Amino acid sequence: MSTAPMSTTAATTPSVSLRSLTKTFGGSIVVDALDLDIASGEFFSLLGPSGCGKTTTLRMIAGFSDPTSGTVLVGGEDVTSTPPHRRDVNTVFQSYALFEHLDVRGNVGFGLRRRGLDKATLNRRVSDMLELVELGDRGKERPSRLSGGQRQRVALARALINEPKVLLLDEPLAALDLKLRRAMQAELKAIQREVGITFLFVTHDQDEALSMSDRVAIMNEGVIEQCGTPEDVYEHPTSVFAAGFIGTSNLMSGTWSSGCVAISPTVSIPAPGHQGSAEGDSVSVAVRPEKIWLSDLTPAMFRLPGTIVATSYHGATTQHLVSITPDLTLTVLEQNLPRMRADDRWIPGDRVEMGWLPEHTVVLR
Amino acid sequence: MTLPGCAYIRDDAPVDTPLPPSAKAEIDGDLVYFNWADYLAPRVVKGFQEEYGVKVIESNYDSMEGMYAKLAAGNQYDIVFPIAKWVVKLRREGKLRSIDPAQLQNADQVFYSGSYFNQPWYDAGSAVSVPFTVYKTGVGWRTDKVSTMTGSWQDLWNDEARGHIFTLDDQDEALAMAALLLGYDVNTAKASELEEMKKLLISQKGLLRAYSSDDINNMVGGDAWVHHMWSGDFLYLQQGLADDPASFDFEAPSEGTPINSDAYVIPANAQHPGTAMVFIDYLLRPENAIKNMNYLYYPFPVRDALPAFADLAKDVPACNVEISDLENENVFRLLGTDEVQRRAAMWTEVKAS
Amino acid sequence: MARARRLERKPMFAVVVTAVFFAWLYLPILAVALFSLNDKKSLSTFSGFSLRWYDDLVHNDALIDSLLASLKIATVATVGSLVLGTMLALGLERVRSRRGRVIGAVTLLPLVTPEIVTGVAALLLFTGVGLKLSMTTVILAEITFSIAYVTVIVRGRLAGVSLEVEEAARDLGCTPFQALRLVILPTLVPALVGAGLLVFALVFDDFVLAFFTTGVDPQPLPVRVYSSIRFGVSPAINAIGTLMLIGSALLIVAALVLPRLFGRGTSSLDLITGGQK
Amino acid sequence: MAVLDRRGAKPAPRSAQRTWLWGALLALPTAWMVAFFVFSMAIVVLLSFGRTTNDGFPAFATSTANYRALWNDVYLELFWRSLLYALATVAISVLIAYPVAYAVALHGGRYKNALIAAIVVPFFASYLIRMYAWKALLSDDGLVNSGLRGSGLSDGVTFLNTPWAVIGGLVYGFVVFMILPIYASLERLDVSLIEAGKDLYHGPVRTFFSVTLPATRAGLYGGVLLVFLPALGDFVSAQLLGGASTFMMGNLVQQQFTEGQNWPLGSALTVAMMAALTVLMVAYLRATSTQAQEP
Repeated sequence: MSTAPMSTTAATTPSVSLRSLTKTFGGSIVVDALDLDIASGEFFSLLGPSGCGKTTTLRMIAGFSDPTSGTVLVGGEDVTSTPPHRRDVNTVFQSYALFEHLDVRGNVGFGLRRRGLDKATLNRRVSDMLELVELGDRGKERPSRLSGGQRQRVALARALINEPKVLLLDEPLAALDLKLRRAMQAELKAIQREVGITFLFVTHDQDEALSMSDRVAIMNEGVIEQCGTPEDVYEHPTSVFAAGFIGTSNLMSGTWSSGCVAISPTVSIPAPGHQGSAEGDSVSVAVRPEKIWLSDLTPAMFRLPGTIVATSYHGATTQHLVSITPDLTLTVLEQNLPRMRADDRWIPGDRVEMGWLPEHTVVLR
Repeated sequence: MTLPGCAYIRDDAPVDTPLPPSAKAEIDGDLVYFNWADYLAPRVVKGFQEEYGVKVIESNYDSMEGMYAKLAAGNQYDIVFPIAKWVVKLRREGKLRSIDPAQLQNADQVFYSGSYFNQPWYDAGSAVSVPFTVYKTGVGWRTDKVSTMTGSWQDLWNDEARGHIFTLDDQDEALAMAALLLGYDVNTAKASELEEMKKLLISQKGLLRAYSSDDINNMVGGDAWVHHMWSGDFLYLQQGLADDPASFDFEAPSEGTPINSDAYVIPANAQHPGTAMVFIDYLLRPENAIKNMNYLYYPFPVRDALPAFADLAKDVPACNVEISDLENENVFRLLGTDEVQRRAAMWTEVKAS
Repeated sequence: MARARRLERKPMFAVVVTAVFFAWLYLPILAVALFSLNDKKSLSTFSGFSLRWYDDLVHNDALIDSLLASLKIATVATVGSLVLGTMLALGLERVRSRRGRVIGAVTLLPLVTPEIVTGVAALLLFTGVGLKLSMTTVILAEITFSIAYVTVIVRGRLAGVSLEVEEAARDLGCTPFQALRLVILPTLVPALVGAGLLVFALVFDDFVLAFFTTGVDPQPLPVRVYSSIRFGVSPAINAIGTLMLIGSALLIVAALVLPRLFGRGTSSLDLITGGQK
Repeated sequence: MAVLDRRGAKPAPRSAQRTWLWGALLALPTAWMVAFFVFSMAIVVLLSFGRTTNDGFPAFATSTANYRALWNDVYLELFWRSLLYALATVAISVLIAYPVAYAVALHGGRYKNALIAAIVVPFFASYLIRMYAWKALLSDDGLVNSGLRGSGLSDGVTFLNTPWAVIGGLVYGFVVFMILPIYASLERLDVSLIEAGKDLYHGPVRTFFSVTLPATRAGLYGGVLLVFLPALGDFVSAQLLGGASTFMMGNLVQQQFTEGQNWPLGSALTVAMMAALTVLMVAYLRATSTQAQEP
């Protein structure tokens, strides 16, 4: 399923390249012939549901897991058989994996001490790093006395201080509460920009992936379904899985027929941009709920009549369920704009005409 | 014969090793000492260490079989204190070194002309042993709890003391008691006699409180009113511990009593036989024998110390052991493996039932 | 924390049983301590206060030798079983093969084998291969017996240390051996202290194994005590018992307090009891 | 920079990369256990078919005489007696350990650790001396009886040399192994469960049997094992506190290795004891594992 190696725009050597990377556990394929290049300095996310193989991929890059076949290159060098301690790669673990017998400074300086750095340099770099993660005053604390967010920063600092070619982050924010997670996302992105190190970020949280990454790869059942900029993967999903996993989509299946997708005998949705399907092919179409308008329709829009069956108010938006035929109900997300008054709102039973621009119809195979 | 590597692969070839010659009585190292616990006065041992500038390294056994097993396993001790019949066994197996009395300055204290110990039953010509103590086994009782004592071993079945009778937790002693009561040899291993003795001993269990060798404390604690008992322990109880000595008495039953003796021996593989010789000589000094008697309350057959013991036992003559008492039939003799195991199996059944 | 766990009403039944239990637990110990101060050689009537049995003890070389022998046996056996037991725990925790499970089961067998069986087996083994019974054989037997305790306690702690900690060490430049030395072992220190104290106390007081495997060297203290109590105990033994009690009390207090001094959350007592994760 | 230098090194073989160290760690202790435990058990089994030579030494043979000697009413009765004593010890230990562990774990407050330490300390002071102290205390003229007589409660009770004295000694010796695992599982117990139980079941007794006991089952099972095994093999309690008819299996085994001078018979006894234990253990494990699956 995966496509040919995705070229990167950067002319430099990629930080990480995976070539036909495969991992099987007792007969089942966890990672299936993965090809991937991550450019130097990129913030790259591997996004997918649990069990999709993203963490296994990460572990193979770090060296904790041996690939069944294929190669891992870091900085252009084949490290497939290199043990973890000789790889120029560092990891921020999901559980943080801090060393409880050392204080914060001991944890952060651990990697540098392994490299035999002199004491003065080591102390200076540890202090700098603690400043960067805003833990300058906690150096003498034991990890067990820190809050979750602080522990997370220590884990980050401990990995970053080694200035690896690539930093691997295994769901590092999963253990934090929502508010702290949002704050850390911004901070992580800022730190990455400041240090310029390649980040390979593994997450199952689409918001996290979209808001932080330069590029996102959506992984499912051991293969990369789609890889691109956040905007790209959101706006132009190429598979049913990608469309469904990121955001919400109105997914409909039908038959390709003269530039349109026939959903039912009465409903046929035009998809002018689509190529590559033959007459009579089974295809799916996806339309994002927020792309569908219920008022102020423009002439360029494809239109469809329907009936509101339910509405729910979400503060910034209101979600409507609109029935087109007894078998077909679409979700529509409407911005609650300032000019809207309460009596302007749709109520169930209202007949509506909805519409969207044809380029927002995404045909999936 | 022992194959290297496993001691359990062997044949039944009889052992008949010549005895190694006697060592000179000269200090040749620290003394590795193997005895019952608390079976010499500590100050006597301490005096030896100070006088000769050597250390006494002490190990203890709690049974003769345990002692023998350790020796048989090849452990090296310089001096051991076996009961007479074990001297026979150890000598026969070549596990002992000769002891030349001429090396001992105090030899005439035990080997004087006409002494029984010049030719004891267990060691022809006293070639490998020097006598240590002698003792008899009888019955001790509480005069304030029990009024009718018959002077027979039957007193261990005294209904007046039901639930307060103790028999020594010692195979030879318990079997000897039953044998004497039935008129058998104390060393009998005849199946029919053992069967009768077993029935007799089991018949005692209804009256019996326990089998125990802690005779002194059983009496002191009030648990025992009638106790199958060693003479020395009784003396110690009465003279050394009791608030009211008159409430304790001891009898040597009329059917006869086992009279036994312990001896000093030096194992053939002793590393410091010279020190052991010096130690034996030191223990034979009458003043040391008296100190030991006053600690152990057992008579030491040391000529110039005997009057002191007679004095110690003057209130309970039954506790006194005359040297001539040793010339009787009731000594524990060495038996063959079959006989030992038959007796042991019977005793185990008595205790287990 | 403790406050939050307390239930409102104390169950009188449990409290009364506990009080009686403590009285029962300490009665013989108080008796030992009391009669060690008796001026007479009696264990039933206390006639007057005296330190003569302590004086006896100090001058009783055989008892002192036994005490020292037991201390030595316990020390060597503790070190030996800590090394072997920790190796075993680490190996078993990480080698998750069928072979690993078999080894794991076999090494736990001593825990479910009555000591008399282990003792008999050790005696037969040592005698069979012609090894002279000595302090060395006691130590060998005690180590064999103690490995399982160390393994259980250390594995308990290891289970709480995520595999990621080891990976983090590897990630930060440690060879497998360095990861073990610099990260895993230091993390295990509280468990090692707890296991060490437990094994020391068990071996120091172990009678059965020592009984079957001791030889020419000074007897381990429990064996000497046994030899003497079969035929009536000397109050010097009570003095030793009292000193042992004080010694073990200090050890336990150390086990409770030391980890706190090092600033660690869990004390080794928790590890012995398996509580408070 | 050191990292760069190491780059030139030959990479380790792939699959063995991470496991060799752990395998190596396993090797030495495994060899130790095989040499000193497995091998020694094998010798016990071999010698149980052995004999005693004329000069009194144990020797290998292929005789079943030792086992045939065991099949005898006296030994069978003794086996049941030992089992009974061990089970009684377990039962009494449970009755003591539960309330104590409960009181300490749930009502110990800040004294909890101190109380546990106070329970553990005596068990590290010589087992033999404590047993002997009981002998002195419980004798007919001992302190306990003097106290009873002095208070007029009774004119003396025969404690010593009874089955109860043996069982009491065993309980005293091993109850700590019951308290600690139960304490540990009570410690982990969520107190709100008990409170919820009190609402649900009205009354502490039903709550205990419906909530607390099932939740601490693992600790209880562990404790049962840890008390039962040493109690079954003990020979000190019966020897010091027992009477004329309280001989246990441990005494029997010890007897063969000392006075009995019959190591092969002692070995056969040991094997029989292990075999019986194995059967009991398997039955026990079956029972506890099926019970544990119930809700």
